[in-house]
Amino acid sequence: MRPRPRIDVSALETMGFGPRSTLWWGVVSMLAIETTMFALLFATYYYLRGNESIWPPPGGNPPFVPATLCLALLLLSVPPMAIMHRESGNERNLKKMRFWLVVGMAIGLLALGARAAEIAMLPFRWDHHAYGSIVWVTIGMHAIHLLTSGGENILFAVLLFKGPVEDRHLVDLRLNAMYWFVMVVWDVMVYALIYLDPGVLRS
Amino acid sequence: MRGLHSALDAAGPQAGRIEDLWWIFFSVCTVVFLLVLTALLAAVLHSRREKERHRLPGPERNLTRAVGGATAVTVILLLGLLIASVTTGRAVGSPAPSNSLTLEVVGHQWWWEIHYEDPLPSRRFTTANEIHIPVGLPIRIKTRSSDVIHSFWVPSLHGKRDLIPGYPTETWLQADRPGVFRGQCAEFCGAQHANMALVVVAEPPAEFAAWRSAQLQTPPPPATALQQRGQAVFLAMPCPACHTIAGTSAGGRIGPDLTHLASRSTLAAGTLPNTTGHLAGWILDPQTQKPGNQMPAIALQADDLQALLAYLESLR
Amino acid sequence: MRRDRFDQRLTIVLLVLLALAGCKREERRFRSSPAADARPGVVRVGELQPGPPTPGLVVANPFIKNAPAIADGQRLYTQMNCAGCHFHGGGGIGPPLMDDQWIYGSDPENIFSTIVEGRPNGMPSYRARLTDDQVWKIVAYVQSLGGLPDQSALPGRPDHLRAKDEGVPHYPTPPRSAPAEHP
Amino acid sequence: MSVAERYEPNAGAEADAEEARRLRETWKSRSGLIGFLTETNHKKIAARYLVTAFVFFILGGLEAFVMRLQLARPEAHVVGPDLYNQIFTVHGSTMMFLFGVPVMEAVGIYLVPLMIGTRNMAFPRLNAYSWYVYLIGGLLLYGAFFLNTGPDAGWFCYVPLAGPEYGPGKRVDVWAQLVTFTELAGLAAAVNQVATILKMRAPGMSLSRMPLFVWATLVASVMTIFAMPAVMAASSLLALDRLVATHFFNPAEGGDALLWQHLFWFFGHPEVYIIFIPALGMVSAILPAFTRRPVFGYNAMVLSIVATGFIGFGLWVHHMFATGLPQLGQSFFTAASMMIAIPSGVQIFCWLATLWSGRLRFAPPLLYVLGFVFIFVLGGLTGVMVASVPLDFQLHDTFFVVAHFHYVLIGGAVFPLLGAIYFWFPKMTGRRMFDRLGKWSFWITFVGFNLTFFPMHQLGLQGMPRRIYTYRAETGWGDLNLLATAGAVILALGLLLYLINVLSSWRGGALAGNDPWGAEGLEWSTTSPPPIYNYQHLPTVSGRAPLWEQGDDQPVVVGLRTDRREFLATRLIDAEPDHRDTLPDDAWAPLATAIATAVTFIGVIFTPWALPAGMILTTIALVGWFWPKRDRPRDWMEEQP
Repeated sequence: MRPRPRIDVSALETMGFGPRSTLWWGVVSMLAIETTMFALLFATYYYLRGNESIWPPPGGNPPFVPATLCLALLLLSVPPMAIMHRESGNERNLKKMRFWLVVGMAIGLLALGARAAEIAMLPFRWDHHAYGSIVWVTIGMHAIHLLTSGGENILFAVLLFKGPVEDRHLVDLRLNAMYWFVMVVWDVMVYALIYLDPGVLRS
Repeated sequence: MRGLHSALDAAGPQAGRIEDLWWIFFSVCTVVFLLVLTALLAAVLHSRREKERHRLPGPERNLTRAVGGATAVTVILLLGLLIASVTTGRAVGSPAPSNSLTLEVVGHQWWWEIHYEDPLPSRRFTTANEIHIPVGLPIRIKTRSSDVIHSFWVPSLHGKRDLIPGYPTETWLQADRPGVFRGQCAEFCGAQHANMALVVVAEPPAEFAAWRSAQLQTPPPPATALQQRGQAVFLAMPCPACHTIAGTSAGGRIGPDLTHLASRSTLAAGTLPNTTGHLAGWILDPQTQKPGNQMPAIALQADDLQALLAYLESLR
Repeated sequence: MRRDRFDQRLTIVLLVLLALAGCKREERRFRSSPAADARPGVVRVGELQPGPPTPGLVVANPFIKNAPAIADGQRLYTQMNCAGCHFHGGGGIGPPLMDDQWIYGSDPENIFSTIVEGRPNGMPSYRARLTDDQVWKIVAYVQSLGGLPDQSALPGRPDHLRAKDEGVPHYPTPPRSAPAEHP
Repeated sequence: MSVAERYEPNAGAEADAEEARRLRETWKSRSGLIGFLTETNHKKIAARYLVTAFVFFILGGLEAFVMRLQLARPEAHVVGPDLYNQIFTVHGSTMMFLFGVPVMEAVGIYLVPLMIGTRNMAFPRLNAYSWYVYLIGGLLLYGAFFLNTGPDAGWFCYVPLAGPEYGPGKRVDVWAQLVTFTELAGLAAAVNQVATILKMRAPGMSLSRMPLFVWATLVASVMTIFAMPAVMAASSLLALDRLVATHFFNPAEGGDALLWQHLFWFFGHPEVYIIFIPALGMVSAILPAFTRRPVFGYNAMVLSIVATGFIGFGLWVHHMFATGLPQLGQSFFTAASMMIAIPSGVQIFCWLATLWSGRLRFAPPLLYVLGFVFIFVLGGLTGVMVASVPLDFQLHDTFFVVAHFHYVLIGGAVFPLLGAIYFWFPKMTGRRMFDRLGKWSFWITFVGFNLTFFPMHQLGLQGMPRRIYTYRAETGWGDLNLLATAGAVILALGLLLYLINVLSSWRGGALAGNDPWGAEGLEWSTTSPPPIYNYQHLPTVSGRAPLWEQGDDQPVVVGLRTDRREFLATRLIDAEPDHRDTLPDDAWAPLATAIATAVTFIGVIFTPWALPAGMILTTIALVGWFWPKRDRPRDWMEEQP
């Protein structure tokens, strides 16, 4: 009988960046889940807000300064991470990647500190009123993500310096950068929600 | 479909509108169901039996037309049902007429507190688990809950309305014929959700007026010596902490108002018929009749119990 | 071989213990428990006494660590307006119930008789208003305020509760909840 | 890059045998207990998922049976209110969280890689993790239930009844964490499916050639990703309210009791579609083999599946009509709820057209499909009724609704599922089930089901509310309830026969061969049961019915390395070969991470400190999970100047 024709894929490369890789789709789905989570928290915030004439309730507003500082630092950390991302793509210049990753990582840790200060300075507790509850949960959830992706940055820095660095790790590295960018976007939203709330701005 | 509390045994305009809508939906859906079954049967019979191999059909215009047509019909039917539903919805959701009698229903675990409202404070009164309404008069019902979510539902008069803490709402209903209509809590509210019923007695205006004035009376002081002793027992026992009897020092607001206990047909929110025997059993051991309810068991001597029963049964 | 059987037995025993633990906390006791009907007679409220010390009567609270009973106690605490004087354990007109200072003793039977008999300077007697069963439930709740029973049996907060620590402004709340305490 | 297609002389039998041996070496899991605990092959994981789900199905069924016994007569004393409330809560939670969703995931996890012609799921370790987490969630619920700590506030756990004041003890906390566990597992599985379906299809299997079951799984997974966060948020907020005294649902401090219902039903309604969209996919996968033709109207089917997925998010408020929301909003949700009948209708019509123009073979799987059409259409019509606001005022929270959703979920999901198990049983075990027994069990199940649940429609109209542990004789509900209980006995008998059939044919069934039904799907081209690596040479596809359309000249894929777990990643739309990538080996990490997760979520019931502790544990486990393994030849760190 005539032999089955064969498609030989042995010549294909062993790595695909971005939407080409399965991992990218996994991470994007995870980010979609977390974004939905934040969206639901925001919906909850406005639902509770709709029930109240006084909002936020008397007794102090969330601390403006550390929150703004945190956001600023996060925004500042975007360019280094972006450069790192580009380098990991085409150039693959390990030295530059190390440098920019460390820079971004350092700024991120500062942002983490600012976030910690913000939480410490909240003038109300989660069990004072529903407003306190939702603010604590929203900020807390973002703090957890900041912690996680910051931690991943450290791990990848170690990896870049210690090696071995393989194709697959570059995919992971780029995806972690993407996680970082989205995490910054979340903070923009959280900031807008809690600190640009008309009630907060008025007082 | 007859029944103590059947949604298809409407006794008033609200339930009536819903029942009409039901029959519209019911007939349409039945026809659709039969059509689909016929199609299924036809398809099974039509399909050929012979053991052929599979085939890969080309374009199938007739089938496409059939499916498209069926879909179009579905859309039209749904549109019709939607219109019918929304129309009924508006009618049922209309605000209560101005001439209506207002009463407030408060849900408790697991009984109903009912306040008859009136501009004149002297004409307001409170009862429990039994609502009397005049036939032909719209009744405005304000609902609220004192603990968890309950749902006020008297199928023969109207659909249900949830009693949600922090969400006082109101609805209205009306009975067009006299009768006794049973209702029951329709939202799961804890251990005794099953035994949280109420009775609505629709009676001619004259009878209602009589009942109402009776409810407004403070009961006469106990006549016989036995009843007097019963009252003493009632006041000495923990009863007054939770129950009110007008004209006495008993002013508890935690349990049902007992001022006219004997005039009601049931005990413990429709759990038991209101007879001497059941009343005695209820007082001595409420947790067997209705496990988990908030009425504590009261230990009484036999003669004290007899006196107490005599007193309570005098509260008409 | 024997070891396996030993393990089996051990597992069974552990499971039973677990089950008991679970039951004790979760059991819904609808009938009044016999122990709860034992009203302590003479209850010592102080240490001072002539002669050699004699052991006081000790009655264990049948409802300690029983979550539903504590919840009932909490409800009765509100219904009997204990909060009117003691607030939510913080004290105010009446002495606080959260701390470890007990004028008339902190043992269950002391609290029990305090509720039943009443005390001078304002604590009324609830003898005629509550059954013993109910009093024991309140005792269980009051003890829980002092953190006496297993915390895992406690509700996080009642729905009408104001904030845990005080001095912060609140929304206007329904009348049934008491004003906040100011330390 | 473009791929050279070339004809070459057949490599020869012994070369093929050698290749197969090497593949087995690379893909086989370790032996013994270690092998069991480090397993990551999708077929093994799916088998565990299936068994676990059906065990929970049996438990949930037993609970249902106790409830039927209790309700058979008025004022019966089989169980008391406290136990009854636990039982119906655990029954609901089991069927929704521990059976309905997981069992559909299980079938998907088993079939999707076979149907799209690849070797394993995209994230094998995540796959194992989700099973562990799901199992732990189930054990938590039943462990608690047997310790008299079973949740007792209903599977919907409405606050304030489920709140800290009216839900004392740990019962509701257990429920909240059960939800967290199962949703975590569900989300993990969904992410896995999305990546697998989008990137690992056989060359030539463009989106327009994807089997309908794969489409259904994809849509259900995407729905999961956007629906399940809602219930995770809800259950977390509830746990916070109960454990650290937040005020989300406490009206006195600005909280809101209705917020819970919005969050819960925003998940709760899509949940139903997440359960039965895969079931509809199963129907579409079963039909061709027994009508000997592809399903009519592929495009229409795909469109309606996708449409259902979208509309499914627009209906949640129809669970809340009785709360007295504004008129206009209600009308909108009525419209949406009725609109969703259209895509379902289209699919029904397409199946009818398929039957009409097919050549039927009355094997049990087809019987289950026909039974499904009967029951599901009836359930759908009662669904249109409860979607109407005024009717819902009467029907909501009555036995009418109980009847409705059992018709939809058992008719719409369980019947296709039983048919699907029957259909793919030969592929999974290599043996066929016994057809005579299969037909008996189908008819008994079908009769028993309708006998059990049809009377409930009338009970609801006669005013019998849901979730009552007893009722008075004078209500006149006794006889119909007795009838329903009798039906339940028959239903149980039918399902028992099915179980017997599975177990006996597992050992003694006739050998099946690759394609016992003469079906068209790719999965039937490999051996039954499939080798651990699924296909020695990854297949390629040139149509929607590969085995019917493709001849011997259909190319296969060669050139994947056999010394490590390499797979072929293809392009999103047209599934052209894109690059080779490598799957991780079996590992302890999933188990370790699952245990860390369990410590966290069960611990927080008793102390908030479990949260940081658990987070640290989880971090450690995750580091182990992603620890770089030096098995790649190319480490270009050295290549740097």
